[in-house]
Amino acid sequence: MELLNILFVAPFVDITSSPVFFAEVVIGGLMTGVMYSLVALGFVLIFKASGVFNFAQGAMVLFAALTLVGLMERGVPIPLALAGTVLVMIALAMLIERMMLRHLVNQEGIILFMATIGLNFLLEGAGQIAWGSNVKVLDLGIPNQSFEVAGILLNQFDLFAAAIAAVMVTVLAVFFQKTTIGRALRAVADDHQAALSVGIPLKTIWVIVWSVAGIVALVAGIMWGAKSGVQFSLSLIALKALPVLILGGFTSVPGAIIGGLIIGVGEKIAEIYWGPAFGGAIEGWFAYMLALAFLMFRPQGLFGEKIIERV
Amino acid sequence: MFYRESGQFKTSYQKDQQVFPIAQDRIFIALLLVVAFAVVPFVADEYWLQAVIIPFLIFSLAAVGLNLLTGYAGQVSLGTGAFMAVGAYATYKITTAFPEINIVIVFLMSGMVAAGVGIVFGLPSLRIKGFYLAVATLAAQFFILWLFNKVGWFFNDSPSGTITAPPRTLFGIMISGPEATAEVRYFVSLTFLVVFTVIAKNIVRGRIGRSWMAIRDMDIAAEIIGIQPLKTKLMAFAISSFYCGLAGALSVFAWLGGAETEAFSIAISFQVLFMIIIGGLGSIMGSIMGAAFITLVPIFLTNMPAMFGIPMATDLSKHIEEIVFGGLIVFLLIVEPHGFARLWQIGKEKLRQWPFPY
Amino acid sequence: MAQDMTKPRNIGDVLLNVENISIAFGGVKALDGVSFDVREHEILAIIGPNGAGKSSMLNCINGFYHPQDGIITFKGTPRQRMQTHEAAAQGIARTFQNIALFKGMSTLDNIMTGRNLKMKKNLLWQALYFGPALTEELEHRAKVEEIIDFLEIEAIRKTPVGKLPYGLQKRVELGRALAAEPDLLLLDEPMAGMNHEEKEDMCRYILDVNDEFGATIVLIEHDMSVVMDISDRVVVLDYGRKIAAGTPDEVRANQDVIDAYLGVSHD
Amino acid sequence: MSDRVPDSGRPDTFPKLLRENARVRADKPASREKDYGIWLSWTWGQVGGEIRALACGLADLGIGRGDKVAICGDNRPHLYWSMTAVQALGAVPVPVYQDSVSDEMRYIYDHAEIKFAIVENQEQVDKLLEIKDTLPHLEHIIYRFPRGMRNYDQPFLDLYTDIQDRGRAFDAANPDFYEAAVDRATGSDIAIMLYTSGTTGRPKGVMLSFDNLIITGRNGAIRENLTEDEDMLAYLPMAWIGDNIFSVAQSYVTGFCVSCPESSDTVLQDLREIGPTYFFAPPRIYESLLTTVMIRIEDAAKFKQFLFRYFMAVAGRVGIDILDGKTVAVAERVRYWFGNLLIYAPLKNVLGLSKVRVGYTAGEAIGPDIFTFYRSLGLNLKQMYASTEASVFITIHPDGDVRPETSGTPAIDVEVKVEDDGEVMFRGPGVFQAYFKDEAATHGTKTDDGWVHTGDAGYLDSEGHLHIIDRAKDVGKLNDGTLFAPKFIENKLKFFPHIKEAVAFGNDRGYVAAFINIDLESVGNWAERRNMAYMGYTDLAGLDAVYDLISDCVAQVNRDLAADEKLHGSQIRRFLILHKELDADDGELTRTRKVRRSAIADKYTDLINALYSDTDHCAVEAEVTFEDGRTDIINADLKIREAVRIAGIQAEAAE
Amino acid sequence: MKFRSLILGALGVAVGITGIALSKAAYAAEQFIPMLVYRTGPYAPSGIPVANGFRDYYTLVNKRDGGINGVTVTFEECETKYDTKIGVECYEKLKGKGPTGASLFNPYSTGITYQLIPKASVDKVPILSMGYGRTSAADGRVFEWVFNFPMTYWSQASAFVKYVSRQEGGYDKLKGKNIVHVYHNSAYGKEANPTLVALAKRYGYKLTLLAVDHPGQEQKATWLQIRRLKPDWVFMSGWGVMNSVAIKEAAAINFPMDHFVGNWWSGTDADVIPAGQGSVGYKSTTFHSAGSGFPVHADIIKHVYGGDAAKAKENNIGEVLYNRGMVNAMFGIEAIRTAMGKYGNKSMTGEQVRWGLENLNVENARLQALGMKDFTRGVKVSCADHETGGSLRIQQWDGTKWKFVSQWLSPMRDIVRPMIEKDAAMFAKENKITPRSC
Repeated sequence: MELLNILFVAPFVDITSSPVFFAEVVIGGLMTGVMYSLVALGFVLIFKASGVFNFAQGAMVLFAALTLVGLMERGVPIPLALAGTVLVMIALAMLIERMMLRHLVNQEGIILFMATIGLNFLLEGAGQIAWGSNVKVLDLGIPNQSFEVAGILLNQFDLFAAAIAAVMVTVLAVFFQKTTIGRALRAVADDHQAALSVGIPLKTIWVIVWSVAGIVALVAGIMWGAKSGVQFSLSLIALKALPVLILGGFTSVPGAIIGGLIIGVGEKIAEIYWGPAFGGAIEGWFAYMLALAFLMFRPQGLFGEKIIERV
Repeated sequence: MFYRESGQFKTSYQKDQQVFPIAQDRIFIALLLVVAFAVVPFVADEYWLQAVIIPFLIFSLAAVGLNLLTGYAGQVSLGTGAFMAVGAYATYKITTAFPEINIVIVFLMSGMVAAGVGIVFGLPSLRIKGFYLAVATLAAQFFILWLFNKVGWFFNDSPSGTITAPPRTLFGIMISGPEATAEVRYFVSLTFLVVFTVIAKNIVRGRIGRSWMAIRDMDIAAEIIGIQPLKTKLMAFAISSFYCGLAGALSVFAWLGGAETEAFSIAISFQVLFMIIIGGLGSIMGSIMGAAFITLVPIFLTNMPAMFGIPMATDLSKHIEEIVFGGLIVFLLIVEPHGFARLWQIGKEKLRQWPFPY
Repeated sequence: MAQDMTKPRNIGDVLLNVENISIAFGGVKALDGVSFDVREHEILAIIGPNGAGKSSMLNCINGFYHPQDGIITFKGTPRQRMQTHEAAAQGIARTFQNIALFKGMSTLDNIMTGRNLKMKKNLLWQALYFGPALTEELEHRAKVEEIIDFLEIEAIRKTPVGKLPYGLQKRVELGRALAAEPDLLLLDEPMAGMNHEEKEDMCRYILDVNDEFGATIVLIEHDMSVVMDISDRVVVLDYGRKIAAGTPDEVRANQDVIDAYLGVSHD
Repeated sequence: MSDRVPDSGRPDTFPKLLRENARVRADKPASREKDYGIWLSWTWGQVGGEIRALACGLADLGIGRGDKVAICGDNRPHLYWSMTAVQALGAVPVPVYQDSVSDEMRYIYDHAEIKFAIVENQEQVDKLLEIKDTLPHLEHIIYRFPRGMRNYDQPFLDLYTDIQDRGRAFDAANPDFYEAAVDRATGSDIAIMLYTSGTTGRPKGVMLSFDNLIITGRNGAIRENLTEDEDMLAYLPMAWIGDNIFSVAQSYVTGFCVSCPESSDTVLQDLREIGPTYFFAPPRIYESLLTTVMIRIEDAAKFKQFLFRYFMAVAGRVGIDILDGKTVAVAERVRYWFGNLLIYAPLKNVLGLSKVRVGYTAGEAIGPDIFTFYRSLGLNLKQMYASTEASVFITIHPDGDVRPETSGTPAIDVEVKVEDDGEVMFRGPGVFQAYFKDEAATHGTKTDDGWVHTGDAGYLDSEGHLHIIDRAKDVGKLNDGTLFAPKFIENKLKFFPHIKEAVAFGNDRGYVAAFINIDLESVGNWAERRNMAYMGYTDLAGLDAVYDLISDCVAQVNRDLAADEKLHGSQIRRFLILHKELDADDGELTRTRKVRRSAIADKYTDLINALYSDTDHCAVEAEVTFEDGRTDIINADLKIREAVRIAGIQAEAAE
Repeated sequence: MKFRSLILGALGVAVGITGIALSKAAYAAEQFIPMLVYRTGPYAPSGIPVANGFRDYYTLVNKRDGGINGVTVTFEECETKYDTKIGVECYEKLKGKGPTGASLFNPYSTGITYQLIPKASVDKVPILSMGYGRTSAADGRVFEWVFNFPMTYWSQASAFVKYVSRQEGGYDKLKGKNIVHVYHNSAYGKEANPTLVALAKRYGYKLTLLAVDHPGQEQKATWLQIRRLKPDWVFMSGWGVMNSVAIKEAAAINFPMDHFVGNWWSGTDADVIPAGQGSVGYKSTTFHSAGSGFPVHADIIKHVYGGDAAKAKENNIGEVLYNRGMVNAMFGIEAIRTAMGKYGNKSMTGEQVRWGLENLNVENARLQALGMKDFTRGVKVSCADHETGGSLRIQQWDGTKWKFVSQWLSPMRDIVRPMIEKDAAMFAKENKITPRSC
């Protein structure tokens, strides 16, 4: 009885008793979700265009952020540092294509996945050699101020992050829908042959996709790095994106966004209202359980392409 | 080159279906076992046994287990760490609750517990496939570790939540706890590995292994010839988890001596997955070679600067190690995407055809 | 082959009865009230132009599709829904239009999987690979070797099937279906993509299977000329409906069939 | 030497030897056959039972003493058993080449008055059914494999195993029948009748007695120290005398096991698996093995090629001496040891020859290069001089004194002499009884005191080694009186891997000219390596580059001939490359793939005339058979080349 | 860029290595001290200053004093990445080095410490887990080879409660107060829980335990809960990135920073700097001073860095964790010195060092001699008590540096010690150890 109460009654009583706080929880969840989405986006881009589950996305986030902060520490002004980092990420994409992807064309997904694990080690090592392992401060000049609107506490930084994410998604959506390259990228996801007919070599497409993913990684790195300082732990945020991916589907940009928001809100609500019943810190597995529950109904993810079986 | 197969012919299916149909291979394996059992423990010092070889053996066992699931049955799992944890915590619970039960039996019982947990977390595999399933198994990974971290019953309410391997004996010899010598723990790990590798090989070359591979290669066709997908997949999850559970139990009792849940983190799940990919999916031998690569190469790389007397800052050498290791992985995959098992196979074929190229 | 044809077959009772089967996908009727029966030891061909619903029919028979309407009676037991593996357990085996072999496994292992249903030894024995499990394995290996011998694929016994040419893969697939010792063998375009010589070989195998294994065969073919020679009876489908049925000669003379084939291009 | 009677205690017929083997080595394997993926084995005990059952079944069917029973099919234990079963009944087995066309087959069945046929499969049955109506003697056909036979309901067709079942029942009813039948036969009875393919005329039925086969087999076994532990792969036609000695007589005499390959396509694979210790192959097999070795080595990595060349050079220097047990410098021995580790042993292993203790070759001359290649690897390869009429062995290379250019010394109990006209004659225990139904030919071949004409020209050297030059009747003279030995020249040409067949002309002509058949595999490979495009044999044969290639070979032959005192005048002046491969099906080769000179001369008169004119090309029309069975007439314009010739004395000076 | 740091790294080590090489030639006797460090991985920002503190102090001892009583200190770093398994490998690798094996291990990871505790007694190598590791190891009767002076987590927690009571104006004021413990969800983070729970019972404050999973980059739910709970005090047992994120989140919900107290692993420069101004007022416990204004620092700059203060700064001199590494190194060296007092001035074995640790008595006079007067407090170890009656202070971040804001606070031994003995007894029972009598 007691158990049923804390599982099925108390949380709802709790929610209804303080709707303002619940709104805060939801908003907090959305803010967190946006941050997850940023990371998940990078995975989706690469998976969509090259079928690679890029384990090194986390390392790319770290690498990009380290490069940016490293440049800034050496007195490079922010805009220049940003531009420089973007160039570095593009160079990295070219390097990855030339040294790795080109040699692994037509391999199975799991092999490519493994190769990105190698890449992950490489990037982690190289990033730290170049920029050191110490924590670095990334000050974007966005104040970490909070203010209340109708009793709901909002944080400037979080709002800023949400705005950035929204911009990113819009830009990417436009990029995919309106530009030739974008359309080619979508084509390549469906069929490599079709992509060739668009007239863009596969190799170029890979470079572009990895570059874009690198830039997305940079943005994610900036946002997360601003919160915690730029340090090795940034590479671990990739894990946070995984449930978002299964929920949203590996191939859907909107899926990554919606998935991120659902996971963000879901895990906050679970942790705050149900966490005490379980003894807390249930966020970690709850996100996965949530995603798993979704998968049971849609095995290809929320926005994934439907898997058709035939014989 | 060293193969003299001429005159080795099979007069029965039993001989034809041997694991090593070629006599030279049998001799090689026999020699390997002799070296492993009779030479290594007397040659290797404690550091090698304790820090290098025992973990290699234990990870080999886990990799064999995961390969059964992923390489043979085609179900990608990232829950290995959790299943190992189940084995470890189950062993701890059982042996502290019933100290009189022979520790080997406790190990096997813990494997069964892990198998049961594996079945539960294998259920989604009926609907979910590929990377989606891989990520879904992470739910097991996080949930199980959270459970072991959170619920005091699992670690006998020790304040820090760690479990410690109590001293246990087998045939009057201390095989776990601080008093157990590295040699004994090596023997225990090695014996488990050898026995269960043989068993794994037997399973995969029989009906069950074939139904796994059928499900892996084309699940619809498999079902149409009468293989029940759910039963087959769950069997794979169960057996795989049994192996992982056993490896987990050994890693606490024969290697680390104690552990907190962090010892079975997602990093371990990934690591074991790396082993089987690098080693070769769908190959028992490959699992062991992959485990060797992933556990031994970093240690080798770490010790390399010192070996050559090159002074190098600790962090720098670690970073270089990471770069080299990552580079090696990419390189190996480019050279042979199907891992060491395939390389081994090709190399063996070359030797068999020597001096001809084909 | 002529010799084979002259022999009257020992055709028995009705083995499979398909009654009024209908199935639709997203509003499109793939099968619309199709009925026919298959007798023991006969070779029944289902022919029709592309998209006539032939594969859907096979899929219904072996439980891969669940017809929305109609009853399938196999060995006297009527059923509406069943899982494919249950159909297999009842003695229905099949091959596929697009080869569905287990590409990572050898020819031998592929055919051995066909005998899975007949193998009973449990995990424990398997783990030991000893005693009953070993005996069982060897017994079935011997059976499979007979099939390998029958299909003349000795040379590729240990080759992974993914590396085999198309025609051989088709033969291995037939072998896998045969290994189950089915009462009813469904062949989905067994001769698709083959050259003339390969087609003749395949015809010979099909006749031999029917003859030596006593299996009842339902086969689908797109090209009617090939099957006319080897079938006892032919069912013709067009746009999901049965437009004719009977002996090859009857069907050949049927005006609807001629129209259907003339009216529909072979694409 | 038919008067040599074996020790009375010893079994003197195969059925009796079988009985002894089934008793003495009941559990030792006697027969093996690759089937259903494994080597099915039968012990002597089992074989005894199988044969007994079959014999009884045949008896029940009505086979009696003196009946002729045809046996036809690939090498299968069951067919070997049927020979012994037939012999047990006092009947005579007549093995027939399995690839005979129906015409050849009809002649033999008719001539030998075959009453029963035991054949392998549907294919053979079909062939017989086709001609059955013309064979009044043929009563019954027994087939081994039921595959595809389900709908054959002719009453005279029976399944082998059914006959055995019948035999078992018969045996149960008449338990003493079999033993009595076996006891009734003696060594002097006719054991087998073999039809020699013959390079000219119709085949002749050579009748051999048990004594012929058993004594010859035993003598051979004694000479080579054969034991019951040998392994032998029976892959040569059962209708050939060699197979009857190696796979039957010697197996029965010593008790070793005979293995039958899965099919004729898998012989090389099966050879590798079995790893025979006692091995016979005609030169062309050694040749083609060597050719594949060379081709495959060419594709190997540079390092392996280097190793191969280096160690083959070592082997060339000392390999044969080491094999013959001569003294060799320690350094060379060490090198040879490494060579053995790295190259020789693996090579032999891959070829399936690593366990060979005694390897024979015969039938025609083997290229000295090929011969020394194998011997230098440590393979104890020997030539012998053999004939059906001698039950194989006439001369054999003795251990430790192997000379490639000779055919060795006479076999045990065999006497050899050379007639004044140069023809080689022999006498011994294996000398045949007579030709079946051909008194005249028998007398023409065998003298009253047992000497047999071989029809070969040759001489014995001072150390008793026999040298064979050519068929006696083929040795001719050019118009200027120069000695012309066509086969000698052809063999020299054929020693080049690029040349598969050659036919030399010159008898009663002004000079020597030759037809050449290139080796499609070897030359094709050579061409591919040079990125030369060609479509099929005819196209390849016409390429100028190929002509250049062959021209070099011919020049080399001429160089060799120039060094010979007697033959330097018979150098090849003109040659052409034939547009098609010579084929037994077209009557250009015998079934044993010997050149049918006269048939070729008839068929290609135009070409021969062109060779002896001064034209440099010649149009030819020929029927070709494509793989799918269609035939077509192709027109080819063959080029004719002048060959480089070397003046005899200059050549000697140069060398 | 990469190249430059390569050279820098190589140079940095060359300093240490050449030092050893030279001294090897000069002195026969050596004392080997292994170093388990983590200069890479997620916890590198904490690991680097600790490792540098150790390294510089050992170097100082060699350069300034010519070793310990003439015996050169040799040391070798082994990178653990804060990974337990690699830590064990490092232990196995280093335990036998040097003429007499490893003197003592400073694992610098609670996880690794747990692994090493059972091994230490077998291998006869003492472990000094200064302010971390297994709390009950303070019971020297059971844990003969493990030392965790000057203070354990449990003592720390009790001292924190004592601090809160002082701030609130007495123990009686604790009743009804709301205290939250935000902890790293690991063995380490959970250590304080039993003490806080026990004290909650005694003083009647309301305790909420909030776990944060490794690595702790995302704590929104935790701080939303705190926002709702509006606790009077937040105590944090964090580590690595978790600390800076927590401080930032606390600032974001406008939590009063001076009521947010980190434990001594949650109060280093790397934790507060990323949060910028938001971290001003944040407090943490400590048992030594921050800053580089002590004579010993001057010695290090002089002897180790050749007077290059900037370079010393680059190597974290004066940072909280640097100083902790230094203090830790000092206690180790003094223990070896103590052992030499009994066994002579030569290389000490692990067993001898253990005796030295157990009989270690660093008094203020000695600290002054070492240039560490008022830098930390002395310790006096005994056979039964491996924790000693150490005490801690609270420091506060003012935006640029750490300042003490309390006097030395002693733990509530009356509560903590029985708990320690109980846990140790349980361990002894489980592992069949008969406690020594002291």
